Amino acid sequence: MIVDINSEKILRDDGVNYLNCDRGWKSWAFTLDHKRIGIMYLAGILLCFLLGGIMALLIRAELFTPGKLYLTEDKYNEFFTLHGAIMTFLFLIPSIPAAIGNFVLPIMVGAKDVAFPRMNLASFYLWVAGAIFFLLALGLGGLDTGWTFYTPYSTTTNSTVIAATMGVFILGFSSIFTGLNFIVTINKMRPAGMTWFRMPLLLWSLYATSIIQVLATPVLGITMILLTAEKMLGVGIFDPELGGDPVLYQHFFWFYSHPAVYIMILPAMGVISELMSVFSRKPIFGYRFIAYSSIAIALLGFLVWGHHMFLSADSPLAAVIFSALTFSVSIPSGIKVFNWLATMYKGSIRLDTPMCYALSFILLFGIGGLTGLFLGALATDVHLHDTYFVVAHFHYVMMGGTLIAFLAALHYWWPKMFGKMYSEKWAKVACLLIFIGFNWTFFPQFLLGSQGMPRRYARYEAEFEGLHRVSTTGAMVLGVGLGLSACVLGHSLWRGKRAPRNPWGAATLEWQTGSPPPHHNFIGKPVLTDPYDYDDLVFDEEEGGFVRRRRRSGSEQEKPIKEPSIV
Amino acid sequence: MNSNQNELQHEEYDHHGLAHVMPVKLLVGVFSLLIFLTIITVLLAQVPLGPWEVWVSLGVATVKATLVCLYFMHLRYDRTFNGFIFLSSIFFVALFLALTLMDLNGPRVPLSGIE
Amino acid sequence: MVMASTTEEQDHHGHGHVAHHFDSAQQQFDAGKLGMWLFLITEILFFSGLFVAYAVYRVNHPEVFIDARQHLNTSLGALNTVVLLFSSLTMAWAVRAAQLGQHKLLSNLIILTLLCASVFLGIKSIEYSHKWGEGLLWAGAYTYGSEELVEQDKSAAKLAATAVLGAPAALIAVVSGAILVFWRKRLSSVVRTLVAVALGMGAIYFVGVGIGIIVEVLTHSSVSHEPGDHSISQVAGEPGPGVFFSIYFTMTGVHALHILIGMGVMLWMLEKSLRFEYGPDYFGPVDFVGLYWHLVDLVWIYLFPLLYLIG
Amino acid sequence: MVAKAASSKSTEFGEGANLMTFSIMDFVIFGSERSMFFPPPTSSTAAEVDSLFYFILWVCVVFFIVIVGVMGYCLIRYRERPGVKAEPSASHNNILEVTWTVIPGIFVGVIFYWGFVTFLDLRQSPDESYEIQVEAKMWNWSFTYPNGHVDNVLHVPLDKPVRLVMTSVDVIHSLYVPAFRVKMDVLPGRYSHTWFEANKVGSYTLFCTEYCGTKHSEMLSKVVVHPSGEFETWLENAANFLERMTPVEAGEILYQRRGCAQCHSIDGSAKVGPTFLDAFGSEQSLMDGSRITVDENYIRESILEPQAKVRVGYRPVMPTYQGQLKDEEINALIAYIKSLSEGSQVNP
Repeated sequence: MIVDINSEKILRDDGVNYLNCDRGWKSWAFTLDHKRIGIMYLAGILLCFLLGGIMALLIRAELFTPGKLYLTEDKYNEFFTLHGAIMTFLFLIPSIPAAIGNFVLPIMVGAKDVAFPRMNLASFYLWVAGAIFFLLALGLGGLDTGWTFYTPYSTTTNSTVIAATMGVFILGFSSIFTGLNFIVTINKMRPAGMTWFRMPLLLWSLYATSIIQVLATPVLGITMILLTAEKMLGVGIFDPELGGDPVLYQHFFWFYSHPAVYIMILPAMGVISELMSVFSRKPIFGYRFIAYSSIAIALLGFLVWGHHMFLSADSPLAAVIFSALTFSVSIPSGIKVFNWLATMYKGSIRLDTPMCYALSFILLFGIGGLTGLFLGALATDVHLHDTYFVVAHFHYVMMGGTLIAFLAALHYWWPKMFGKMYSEKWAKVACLLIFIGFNWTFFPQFLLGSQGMPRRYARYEAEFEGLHRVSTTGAMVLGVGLGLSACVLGHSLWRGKRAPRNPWGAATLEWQTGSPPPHHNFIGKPVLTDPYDYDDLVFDEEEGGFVRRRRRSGSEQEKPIKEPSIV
Repeated sequence: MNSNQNELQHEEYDHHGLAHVMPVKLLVGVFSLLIFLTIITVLLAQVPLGPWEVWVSLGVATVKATLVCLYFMHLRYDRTFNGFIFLSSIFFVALFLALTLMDLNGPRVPLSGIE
Repeated sequence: MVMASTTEEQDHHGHGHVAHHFDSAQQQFDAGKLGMWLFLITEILFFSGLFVAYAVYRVNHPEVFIDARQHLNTSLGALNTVVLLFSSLTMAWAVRAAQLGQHKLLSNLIILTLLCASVFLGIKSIEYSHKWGEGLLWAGAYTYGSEELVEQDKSAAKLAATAVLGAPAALIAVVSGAILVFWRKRLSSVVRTLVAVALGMGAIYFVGVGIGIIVEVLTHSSVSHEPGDHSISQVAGEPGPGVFFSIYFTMTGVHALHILIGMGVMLWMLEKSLRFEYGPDYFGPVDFVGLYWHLVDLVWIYLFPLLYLIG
Repeated sequence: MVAKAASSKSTEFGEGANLMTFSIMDFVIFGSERSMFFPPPTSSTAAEVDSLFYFILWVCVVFFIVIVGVMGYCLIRYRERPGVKAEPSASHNNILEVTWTVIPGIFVGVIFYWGFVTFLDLRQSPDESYEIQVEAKMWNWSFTYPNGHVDNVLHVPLDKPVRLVMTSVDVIHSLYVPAFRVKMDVLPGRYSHTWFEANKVGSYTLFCTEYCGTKHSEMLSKVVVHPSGEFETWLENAANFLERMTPVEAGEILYQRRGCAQCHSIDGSAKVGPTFLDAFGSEQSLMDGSRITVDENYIRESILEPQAKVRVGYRPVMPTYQGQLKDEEINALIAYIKSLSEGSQVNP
């Protein structure tokens, strides 16, 4: 190995990176740089998260009392509809893949960019267009169909369904473009040395996610087209009045929307796999099993959509088959959890903020996954279907899972994205608040559900008041926690101290380049190493972060070298 | 399936530059075969085959589709992975179709039959 | 637009046609090809929704399909199949021409493909306008068999529909014709050819319409129904022929839309090929557009028997 | 531990507190009559559903404790300490992988099988079931009994299997009786079925659980379980109320039973539809600008073809009652509405 002095100089002296390499709004609006697109995505989805979150708080506030507090029933229905639609289509689905993944994936495979940079930018602008349609739906009298747009209600209600369905259609393309880009990038742009089984597990999970995005999303597209045609022309395919079948719509919708749940959770699992290993200073346990389980979840995820219709159609046979398939998905998820725990064994566990989030992910996702068993089992589902039990379950999976993992990823790659360190102390406080507030909000909802409180109710029976109040109070705590973490991260942008290249001592490629990285990601070529081998990474005071030690045979004392170096 | 390895295997075979070149004879041959099959299906449609009709005409269609894929779309000479993802998409369509049908031929009643 | 993005950007400091983030032309070509195939499977799943809808209604109400099918004109369908297959041949040949750098041949083959597409749409328009006249429309607008439809306003309606559907083609033909007549001198040879091709497409669309009308007249007997037969009229709330025509129109409509998109992309490609941009070391776009075009053909290969033959 | 967090915090809320503290106790003694999870089981199938629920619950609790335990142990035992590096250990172990694939596999297998067997009981109604027709519309239920009596409350006999044949006239609804652990979607254009056998006299809430628009959360009704013997007599009286009562009384009952009350107030407050108070004889302007006086004919027409003459300021959302109300029933309603207007004397 030769240390490449020049590249080192460049990186030490001029602080040129993708953020400051060129200026002006044009350099962002027309950028083809995956990092900048990722950052724009990040800003966008955070705004949408804020919007959806505010709606959530308004909903919880209304539910503080059984009767009317301040929202009419129609307004309440619009709020929970848009809360669901915005959180699902504008936040959760693009959250980790499009924002974090876009930034990290090409650097992780040591590429200069994704395979199709223009398509990547197009994906972002399609996302913006979709968001605008949603805002239109919100502005033009509001949407009150529930995020599932079930027919025939959605075809009869005189609210702005068409704007929303068009928005969903466009967002579908945005999602497809991202997935397509990732598959091609991972397939064709890895450096020769990086075989499939030397990829970081995040890449495996993003690959699995992309498969779902490419295979399932088009069906959502045609569904939305048919729904629009239904509303505008009366193409009676879903409308019983014209001899159509509303349950067929549910099949179409869930053929996408159930796999979509895995679009949301798989990348989260990928992130956790990375963090558990890095912060335990241990190679990830059962690499192949975690990798395969990602693919297994992606494929099995296509077979279970029917469990949203256990009570819709009259065919018990179908229900039984779908129930069996549903349980089959729980196994690979379990495998992942156990492997993560095994990774901690005999490690040297450092509780930095990302790790705190990762651990709360395991707990919350654990609860979310386990409560799925109640809903997968036919007999109990009959009682729990469409009650608050379901609400609690999917919030534990989607929010306790995806959102928490998203926050973990954000705190983990934040120094890489912006070159700034945030305040560990306050970030941890926020993490704790979020964890407490989350359980405080959603655990009571399991009880509400099993006691028979139906979902999507603007008014409710007095008997449920106690638990609803507990839940609402928790929601406020949760809100405060999220607000705090936003402040912590925001504050770091101008007050935070300069981030080293490798603050966590991680071994994946993105930590070999500067924080923030240069325009073309690497100066010179990155050194391919085992993504989970931490032996040679030592903390370097002068650098303020970890650096790779040169491997030496024999007792000759070891001298740390700075990456990147050319092999 | 590291792409770099596959390239080498694909280099032999009458590759011209980046990909395989189809001889004109083959193209025209495939085309005339397709036309022939089209005529066959139209004729078969006149013959009453009862329940088999669907399967016969879909069968012929599948043969045509295969020809188009293998030759017009170069799948026969293309990277196996491309063919694989194409087939997998067919598999998922079949899945979609099968499970939906299984659930949806339950009993129906016209609205008029309610009172 | 998807096409545009699957063909890699010419990077300023990149060399020739290889974008800066690719190591080699081969890597770039393979990436593009894989991307295109992935896009094709999204197309397949997009159409799959319609096929599933078809299957569900066919299984649950075979009788409806058997009656309704009588109203589709098999000969027109078969004719269109042949046209489309031929356009696939020219497209596949075009790819070869690009690979071998036969620039003239390439441009001519693309033009031929475009003309076929135009004919296809012309013939389709006759099918549509016939259905329109008979009131054989999707469930919401299905009026077939109701007495107030008299023969002459039927034919009037058909004429009107034909005119409406043909208007865009006519407009294109007239405009491009005018441009050729008045600004001929000012146009570069490439643009001139493009405009000429547009004129040709506009014109040949009506050849398609003509053929369609002739076939329609000749085979009218094969459409076995006398006006006002109620065997297949719509009853509210019951799956009637309306649903069949809903499926017919969505399926063929979405397919026709793909043809239009394909034509647009091919014009863009023609412009490049007229500038001799494609050759042995760079023919990705031609190959990818070809794949797309063949997929549109594949869909039709299944639509034809499902809609026109079975029943 | 989460539940505790919630409960300790919940003390400032009266009901919340009791409920949650009870709950913590019950958490230890699952399945007691007063469970933190369920309303008391009051149907023949409910107990079975509950025991499956508790079985799954125990499985979850055990697995969760294992996860938390292992995590906690590692966090304490292997936390980062200066000078202590991660000890090298195997990075994979197939026996272990197989174990934690197979063991959960067995558990979910059992859960699936149990759920599936019980589900078949929930779906298969006994042949000798007493059949009641259910019709759902935005936003009320109507139950039609074998003798033609229509009611908006579901009355059922004790210890007798009751089969519901359900359909909807507009959008998808779903019938849910928590006390019976019974739920089934109610679809337009087709019939769906469910059944139950109530084994405890009383009155239980019935919900709509498929989102169906504005008043979805008010689309509630009751299930009244009559002691055996009393049901028939109730049905007898309920059916011939028209004969037994004055038109006004009968009209009031119809107003309650047939869902008028959902949208038309009798206290002058405007709901989805106009109020009945002082409606009769009043001058009203319609959507088309014309004005009419509310008289017998207008009321009758509005019941049979609601869309024909819609008053200004109201959406044309009322479903028709054509063929659902007998003439004498309509007359009774008219008489009732009359009685709600000052100075309008009721003619027999």
